[in-house]
Amino acid sequence: MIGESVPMLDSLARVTGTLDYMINLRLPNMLVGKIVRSQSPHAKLLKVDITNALQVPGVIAILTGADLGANAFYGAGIKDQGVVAVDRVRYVGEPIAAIAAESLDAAEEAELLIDIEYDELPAVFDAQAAIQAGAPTLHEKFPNNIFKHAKLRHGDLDVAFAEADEIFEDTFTSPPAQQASLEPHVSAAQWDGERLTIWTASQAPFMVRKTLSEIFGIAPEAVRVIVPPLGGGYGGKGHIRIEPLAAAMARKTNGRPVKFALSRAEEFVTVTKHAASITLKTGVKRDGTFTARQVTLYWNGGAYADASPLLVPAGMVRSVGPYRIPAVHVDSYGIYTNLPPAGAYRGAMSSQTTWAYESQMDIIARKMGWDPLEFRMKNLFVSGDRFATGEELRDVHFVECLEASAKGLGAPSSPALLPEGEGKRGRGYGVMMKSTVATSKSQARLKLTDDGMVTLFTSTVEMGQGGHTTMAQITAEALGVPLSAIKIIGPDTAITPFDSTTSASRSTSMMGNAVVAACGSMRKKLFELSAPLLETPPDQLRTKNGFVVANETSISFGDILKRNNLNELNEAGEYSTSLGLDPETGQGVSTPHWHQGAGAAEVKVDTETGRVTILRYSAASFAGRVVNPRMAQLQNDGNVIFGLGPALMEEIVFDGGQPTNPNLADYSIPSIRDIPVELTSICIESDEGEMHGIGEMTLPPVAPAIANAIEDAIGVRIKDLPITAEKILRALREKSQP
Amino acid sequence: MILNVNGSRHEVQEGTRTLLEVLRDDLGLVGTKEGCGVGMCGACTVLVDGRPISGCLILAEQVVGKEILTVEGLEKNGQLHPIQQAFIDERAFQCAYCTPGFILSTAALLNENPNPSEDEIREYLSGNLCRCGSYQNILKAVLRAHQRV
Amino acid sequence: MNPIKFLEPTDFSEASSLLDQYTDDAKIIAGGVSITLMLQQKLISPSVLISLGRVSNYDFIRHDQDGLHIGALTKLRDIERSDIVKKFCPALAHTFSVVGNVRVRNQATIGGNLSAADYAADPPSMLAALNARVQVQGPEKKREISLGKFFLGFYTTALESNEILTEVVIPNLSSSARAAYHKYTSISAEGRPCVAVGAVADFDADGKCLDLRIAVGAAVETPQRLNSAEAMARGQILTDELVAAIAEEYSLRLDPLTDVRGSAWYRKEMIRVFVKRALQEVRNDR
Amino acid sequence: MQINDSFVINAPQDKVWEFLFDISKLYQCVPGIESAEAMDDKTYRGKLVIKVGPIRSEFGGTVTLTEVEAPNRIAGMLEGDDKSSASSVKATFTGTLTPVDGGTEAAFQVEANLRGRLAQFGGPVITATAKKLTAEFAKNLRAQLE
Repeated sequence: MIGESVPMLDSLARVTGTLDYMINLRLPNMLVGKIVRSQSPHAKLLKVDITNALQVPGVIAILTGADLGANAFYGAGIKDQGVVAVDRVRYVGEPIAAIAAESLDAAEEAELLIDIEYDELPAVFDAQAAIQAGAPTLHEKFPNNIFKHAKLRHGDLDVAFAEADEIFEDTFTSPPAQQASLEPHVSAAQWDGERLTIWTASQAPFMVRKTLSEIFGIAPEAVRVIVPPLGGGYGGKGHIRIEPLAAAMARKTNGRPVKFALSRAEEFVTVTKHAASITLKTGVKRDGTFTARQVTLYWNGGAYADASPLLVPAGMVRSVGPYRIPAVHVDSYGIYTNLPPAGAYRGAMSSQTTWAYESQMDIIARKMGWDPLEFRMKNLFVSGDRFATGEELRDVHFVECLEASAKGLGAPSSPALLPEGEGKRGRGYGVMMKSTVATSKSQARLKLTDDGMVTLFTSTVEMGQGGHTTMAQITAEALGVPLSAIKIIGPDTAITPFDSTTSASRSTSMMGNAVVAACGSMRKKLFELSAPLLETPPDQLRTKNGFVVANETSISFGDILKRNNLNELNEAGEYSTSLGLDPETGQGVSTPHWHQGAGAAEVKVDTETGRVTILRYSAASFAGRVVNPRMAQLQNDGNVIFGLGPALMEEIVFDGGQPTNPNLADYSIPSIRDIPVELTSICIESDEGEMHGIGEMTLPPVAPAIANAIEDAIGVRIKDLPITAEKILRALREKSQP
Repeated sequence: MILNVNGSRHEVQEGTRTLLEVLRDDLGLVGTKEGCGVGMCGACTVLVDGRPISGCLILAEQVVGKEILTVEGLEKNGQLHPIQQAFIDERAFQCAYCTPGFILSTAALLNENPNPSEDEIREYLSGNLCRCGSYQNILKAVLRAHQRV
Repeated sequence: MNPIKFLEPTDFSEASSLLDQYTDDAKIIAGGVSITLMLQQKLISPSVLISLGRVSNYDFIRHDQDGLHIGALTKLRDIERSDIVKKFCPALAHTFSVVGNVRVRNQATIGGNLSAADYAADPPSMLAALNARVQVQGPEKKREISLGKFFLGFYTTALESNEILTEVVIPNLSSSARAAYHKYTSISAEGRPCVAVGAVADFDADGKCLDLRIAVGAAVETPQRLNSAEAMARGQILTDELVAAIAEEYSLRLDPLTDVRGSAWYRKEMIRVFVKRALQEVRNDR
Repeated sequence: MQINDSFVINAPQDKVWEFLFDISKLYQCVPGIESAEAMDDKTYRGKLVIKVGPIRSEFGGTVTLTEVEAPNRIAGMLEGDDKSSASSVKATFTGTLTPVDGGTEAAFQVEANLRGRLAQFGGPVITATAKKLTAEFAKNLRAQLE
């Protein structure tokens, strides 16, 4: 079963349009929710008067800051974000009130009648401007706007730099971007006395449960979180978004459910990719080895810390790169500004950091006269090396990934492949090294019934990655049942067991191992129950195709239960890791395993316009053991295509804190005509055969591989994403007129 | 107001609403999705008299008297349409939010041009966006479907 | 909120009278693309929509001694695919084939497209270069406006508040004339144009340029032609030097705008490149 | 967003200044103005209708002068909103009058923030509209003063 390209389990529903996305949810007596948002980037709220709005026929209730208790604040680590704004707004688009109405029309009419008075405060939008003396303070607890400073201290930097023959210092930037899942954020909530049910398009149902239980002061078990299949997540649904607001609104509707579905424009002010400025100072010896690297990262976290207290330290680890460097110091700053909150964006933080370190690799290689590919090969980590956190690296395959992607490009393009017009061709490479969640837990529960059917209860969210199909395949193999006997239930926190989150490509590994453990227990139980029936000791039994098999005889799982007068068997499995780094030195163990990926690009640049065409792209990720080859290929391809967005086109443009392109006409995401003329991707497997997630690995190398290929083609270096035609042309002009 | 959808007549409430709203809210045909609301993403693609149209950009009042086909109308006698089968066979989706739109666009394409080249497919489908990036397999699915249709 | 009245007149003069009657409260809806967008975004709140959906006989494409006639209600997709248009001027068919996506082209009409006067559109610059004119219907009379005088600014045309565009007329091209349309998208291939260039040139038997018309759009508020630059070509062989000089003139003289698709600086550069490429195409196509 | 513009009127600086501070006269010149009244010598309230193609917005709001240096310079701020499109504008501005050959040059710099639904029109449309209104204002002013 593992290693087979079975179609997604619910393929039929997916091609007939019958999959039950959140957006389709209808409940009896359901009300429509509408969020009233701040037009000011930073202001005291002098007045939020809902008197007239409440008179609109069809309006049932309106939620404002006045309804909130002292616990109505949330955030991962720093609880700074109100369910709606209380007294003060800090970004354009921040929820100030919410309306529950019989119809959207009524809600929209009421929205216009809410009287909001602002007392404007000075605002700051750039992270580095926000930490200057005299910049407006967003949260009194953090007067300099730095809410998180993650540090890594490894080796003596001064000594190591002194040993270098050349020192390179470059700054690379990434703008805010949007995850832009085609399905927006949708949440519905309903109260029954002190019990809350919330249906939500979230990647982290148990995080939602915990947060809501804290906000409303009820037991976690009093909160039921149900997550249907998602129309894409990409990190945008990885943390708490509109669930608290939906729940607080529903508390005012006398038990009627309220559903909030965001518009596309609202998506752009709900979560963004961290804008980042990353400075790398790297010491290199003439022999092509590194002596030292100092990394300074400024993450624009937006107005609320959101997931950043977790992501800023992750970004620290993910900023060093997959190369042997004796001394490494990193300072990673999470900074408040008056922009919408930032969160994970597929390949969280690595999309920004890989852009920086892989761009600098080529700058160094070119300056010092090495071939960029050989320079990488020479320095890439191999198993047994130690990372800057001090942890030993195992199952390391960067070299294979890079080799495979370089090889995948093949011989240089034949002229027949080249579109007409002026252009120069070049090739470039990128490698990325990413940690996953250090401390997390997955639990799985299996139920076997006497008809031989197996139900897997899992809180892994199916968001298009094929998570449920993967778990079914793992179950089929680990338990020895046909795929057709397996049903997947979840996530529903009332019936499916705990899982930390479906993100950071952790599920195949973490939940996969929990499923394997549950299957192990189930098999053990089946062997015990069937040993007397088969007259064979348990340790000589095996399972196959829904049967327990002895040498000569066999018995079906269903019959084992029946013969033992059992209706069902329930077994659970768990897998967890508890790792971490010292907060002062960044030393310790940062991840249960490393995400490894590489990419190679061949581009053509039109030197008159600066327009880049990706002729070929070849990507490789380390998968350990591939569960479903074609789904893995889809994830790898999808990452490359997704990665073309931040590389070439995606940027939310703000003017005075107001996004000016919050729509898919002015904010472009890659279309079928933007993808490489030839795109190949492969998964590298290893003998150790550990299953790894591959949801992000081939994304972060895309932007630097393209930038490196551009320099190869036309000799200009772009350091600011996205790499637009205009920036390339400008750089060409600057180069020709020094 | 009467709309002809998937071969049957439906009486719907008068009023200025988009076809997408009426299909989803009144007729419960939720296979058609809203993605962008500005005609860019194609998640709301429906066929009006055989031609692909953005359901979010057209008013229901404008399509009175026309034949509307949504993804729900593709199956015949419980059998998947060959394009739907080709999308499964080629694994041409991930989150699948865009899939009904792609399938309907493909149906219109193959109707207009039963033997499209890869470039023609790219051109025709370029107004349907897939954020998961399943485009390569979608191309394969269309090529496979045209052999079957 | 009061429901919007949806009126469906059966001819243009009735539609125009209704428009006259309701003035600012009414909007004309042809294909409906831009009006639905504005309604959805709540930028307009008319009390009446005057649909042209029941106006018949205005989705025609016909060629006669005056030139090519395209009824205002003709879908862009039908123009793109029309053999008459392809034969009349392949570049014109091409222009319509690159508008938005196939769904928009199936819905949008030429009349609606031009009346919306969106600066980031494709047809206006090609049609302006082709010296097209539009016929419009008022409550009492019809009149004709040359496309060069039709676009007044962002989303603003020379149509009176009670007038409706009914037909586009494109004068005949001599058999030696060549046309080209260049759309440049700077971000995604799917985007709207950063720069749009329509070019038409006629040549004598020796290859000398008899007449040149170039309209630049999308980078500027309304499609722009430059007499000074066009005159440079008259009686001349379009050498690379002359092509470059004309392109330079357009780049120098036009005052482009800045938006997400490019800065004014970049657009000046792209105007030079795409005027050049369009000119090379018409020259080489000869 | 920055909007800067200037124009020249063939009239002496004092006369221009006086005219601009007489709200009943000024009222005649501002294109699209529907009402205007002085609350005190520093604060004015008014309503302005702006049309861009099919879109009609009606902004009501106040202008507050923070600096008045007759007859050379004013500075102030402006706040207004258009209820029907849930949009608002906030701006600070300075205006100067400078004697030039043959008259007076009026120049202004505005730093404006447009918020809400109308903001999606973006810079080019808004600056072009501002320029058009300015040109019309200048034309009207000239008709009155020259």
